[in-house]
Amino acid sequence: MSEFISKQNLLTWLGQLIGERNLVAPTRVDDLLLFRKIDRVEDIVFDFDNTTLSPKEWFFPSSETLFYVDRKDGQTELMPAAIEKETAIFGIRPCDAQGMTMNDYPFLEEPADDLYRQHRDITALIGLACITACPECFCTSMGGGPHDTANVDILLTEVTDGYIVQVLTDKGKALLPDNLLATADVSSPLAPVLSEIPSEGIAEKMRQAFDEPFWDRLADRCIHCNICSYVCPTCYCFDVRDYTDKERIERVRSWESCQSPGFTRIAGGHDPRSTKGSRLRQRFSHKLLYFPNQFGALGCIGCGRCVRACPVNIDIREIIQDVQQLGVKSEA
Amino acid sequence: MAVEYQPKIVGFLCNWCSYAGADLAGTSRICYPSNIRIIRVPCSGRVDPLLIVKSFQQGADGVLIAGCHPGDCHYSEGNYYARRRLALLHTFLEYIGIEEERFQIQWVSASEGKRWANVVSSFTEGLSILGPRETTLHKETV
Amino acid sequence: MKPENPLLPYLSTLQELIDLTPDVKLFRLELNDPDIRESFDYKPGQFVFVSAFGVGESPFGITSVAHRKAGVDVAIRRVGTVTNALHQLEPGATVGVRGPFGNYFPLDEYKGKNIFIIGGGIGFAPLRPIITTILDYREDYGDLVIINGARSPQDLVFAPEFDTWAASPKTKLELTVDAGDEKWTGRVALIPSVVSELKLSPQNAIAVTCGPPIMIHFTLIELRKLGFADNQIITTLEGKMKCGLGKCARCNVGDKYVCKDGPVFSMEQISQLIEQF
Amino acid sequence: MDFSEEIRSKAKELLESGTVDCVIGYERATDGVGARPLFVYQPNDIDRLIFDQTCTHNLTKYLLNRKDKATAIVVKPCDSRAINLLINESQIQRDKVSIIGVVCPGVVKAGLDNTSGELQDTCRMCQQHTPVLYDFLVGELGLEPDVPDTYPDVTGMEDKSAGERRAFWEEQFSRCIRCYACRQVCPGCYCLECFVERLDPTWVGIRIAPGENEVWNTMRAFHLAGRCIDCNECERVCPVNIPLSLLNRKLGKEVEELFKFQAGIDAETPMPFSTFDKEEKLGISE
Repeated sequence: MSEFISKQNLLTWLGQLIGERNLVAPTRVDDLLLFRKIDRVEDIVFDFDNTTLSPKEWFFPSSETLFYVDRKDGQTELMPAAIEKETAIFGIRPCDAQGMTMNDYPFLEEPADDLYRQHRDITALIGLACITACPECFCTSMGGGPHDTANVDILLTEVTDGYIVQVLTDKGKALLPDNLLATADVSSPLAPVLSEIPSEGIAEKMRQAFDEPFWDRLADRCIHCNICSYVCPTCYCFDVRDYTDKERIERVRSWESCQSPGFTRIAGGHDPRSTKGSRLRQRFSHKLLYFPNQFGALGCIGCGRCVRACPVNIDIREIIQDVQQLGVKSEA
Repeated sequence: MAVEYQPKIVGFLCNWCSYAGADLAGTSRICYPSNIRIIRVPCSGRVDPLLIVKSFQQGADGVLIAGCHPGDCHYSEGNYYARRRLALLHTFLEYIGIEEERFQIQWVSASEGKRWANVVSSFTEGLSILGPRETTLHKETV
Repeated sequence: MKPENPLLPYLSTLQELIDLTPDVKLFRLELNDPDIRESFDYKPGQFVFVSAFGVGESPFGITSVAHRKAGVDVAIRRVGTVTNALHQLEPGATVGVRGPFGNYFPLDEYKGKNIFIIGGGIGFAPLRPIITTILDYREDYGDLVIINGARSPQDLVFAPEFDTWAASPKTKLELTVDAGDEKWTGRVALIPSVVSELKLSPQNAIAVTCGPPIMIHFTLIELRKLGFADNQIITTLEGKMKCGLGKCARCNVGDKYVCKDGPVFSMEQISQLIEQF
Repeated sequence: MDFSEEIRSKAKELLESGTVDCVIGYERATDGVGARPLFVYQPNDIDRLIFDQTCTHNLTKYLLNRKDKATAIVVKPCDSRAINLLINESQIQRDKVSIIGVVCPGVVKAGLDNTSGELQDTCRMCQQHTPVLYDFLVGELGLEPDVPDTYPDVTGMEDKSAGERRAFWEEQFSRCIRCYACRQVCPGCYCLECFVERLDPTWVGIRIAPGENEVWNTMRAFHLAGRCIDCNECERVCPVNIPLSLLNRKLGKEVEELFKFQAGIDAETPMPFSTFDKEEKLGISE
């Protein structure tokens, strides 16, 4: 027996959520599918593979004010930015939820990033288990799975006429009224089977491959745009700069990418990562070598967005395979 | 009572002709609307389209570029280059929805104080009729 | 009270502004809040971010020592937008200070040892706290050799203190410039060649170096030639950084962050880094 | 259409004779359907080369990374115009490049295979099926397309009111995530320091927000006025599907009308903004 919510009750519940907090869910914007604040339940898309951009912008916005500086009568005052009201994200996939947990490692490591922590605290995750998968999905190779319950507050799995409900945390319990639930004798559908990527032992292989010309050859093709970093749920680099408008000053942080040319250029002009190959290697080393060294987990969750969005088919799955092979070749 | 709408105009004036023309209007005590904020540039050819796009982004209701009449450029050719660039920019701005009335290119010589006053007067009047820019963009400054 | 948000600076007042060279000024800063000021502790080698509000903030090595309880000093060279804006400030101006960040020179471990301080240009600034500390507790340390180099005589930082340093017991000050001028009677040589010429002895010694990457590179070569082991050579690294907390993910060299794991590294640690700095 | 064999034999000849040390072409992408750029340095990689109607990338951008090196490159007609542009603007040297031109009936939409025949929108408006310059031609010289209306998309936009256009573009620009892929992929974008990244003065703030996005998108397009060769790469790579070609093509259309100029048709005609005609009025009264 499983807890069950009918499609009708789900809509009722989501409607209630809109009234009491921000509800963020996948919705169509032209031909894109994006997590947006929802005003009407009808705008929510339930049947999808995954969104064009990851939900990370709801925790780590593409741009956000850190604080304001007010100057009045020669007095300067700092005013930290305030965070909006409570939020529930509906429709997050298990892989993306895992991505948010990955971001917790750097952002919540003490001293924690205050704004990120606030976003995290006020946001509940209502996950949707994957019934189908994209050709680019490989979450099962990165420690996750299409029905993974580990990183969400509630997980819904679609079955005939409704969803199996798994309430996983207190946050989730507080969100979902019991009267909308029923018990039903339904079993969870099988998770889609994904192709396996040989991620086992990749960190050590990345270390061995560090000085290989492989990276320069890969960088031949790379155009060094920031797409991969910006669609990625676990890329978290940022830039910080001030804005001035007459008396009002604010400090803003925005997404930034290790692929952009001036990313590591220091005052005076020295750039330790001036070659294209070294920049490309940085992205994959960070995910597959440095992140595991620092936090004990791979920094990629296999959502496949970068694979889909890369204009020149730089494919992390292929890179993992190739790097594993590079190791084999050099041992031979 | 609502305050009467006053369009904000940014003017880029070439140092040699139009700025002197505007100066003449002043010394001749010719009255014209004070809606324009004048920025003196060495030549109309110096006006990077970026300055104009940036002016609109920061909330200008209209942008006016004024330079020497063709043939009279202090640097011989600057305004010929400007003419090409700005004529194209004019069409382009209109295409992205900045009404054509909001952007003007005028040739005003150092002796044309009266003409300068007329240019600003009619530009301001046109913008007043057009009303504020309809935009959802936040006005953000750097 | 410490602000909860580590990205929020402490409001501070620029007490004094001293010209060190034509493009380097010493900023003497005091934190505005008396409680924070009291508890604000830092060690030689650590750095702070200084904000010019409206322009931005940049990291600078602290050049003062906490035990003298005279605020926070940073030496800032005018090279970019933030440093330009800071240079234009007048005493009394309000700036932001965030920090202190990073690790520090383990001076306790240097006690009883001979210390060689080798700094080039503005890179000399973060080494000054070591000198001040040694001179304030002179008996705790062995010989001190200071090599301060710059492009030209007027670019040598901390000139007003040279006499004090040179007059201290067991202390030698070596100044060198890449190119002299009509008044310069001192050394005209690159820092690595001064290191080699002085034949610094690795016996019971620590060499600390900071400066432009190319200077550090060749200084290390000379020190190794003189027999210094990698754990006797200490340097501080630079990296573009935005947070100081290992979060903005910019200043990494391999899996180490200059801001968090550094900026002080021994040559032994550096040689284990996977990436070139 | 499949010219893979012809491309391979030409690449083999050029590499083995030492004429070039790299051939930039296409290989099959990891989805098994599309294409991706390939750099061939060794003869044993030649068999990876393909050319069919999935080969959408404009490879000429890569020539900017190989200015001093003898390089062979596979180009479609639109791509070939970029080579003229880069020679005209003194960015590359003609004698360093061996151009393998391909007669192109158009490329298929993303995700479709070579046999689908469903062309990208931009290819349906294309005027040119034969490269404008080449050293070697693959495919038969044949009839050029007869497209009666070159700019149906642009005139469609022009017919809207200013208010409608404003609303449309603001909505489009608001989606921009400022990944700069449009710039990175464009052969005409080669400034050492892009205005968007300048700090002093800061023209565009780092905030990824509508105002900044509008300055970026407007100026990106305008910097390509009279220079865009209409390969549609910017629009293809945009991860949030902003119709960037609709901006570039408007400028292309106006430049044609005002200055009788088309970018990259040859490498000699002065660029429209580097010259002028004293007598032209361009709609500005005197």
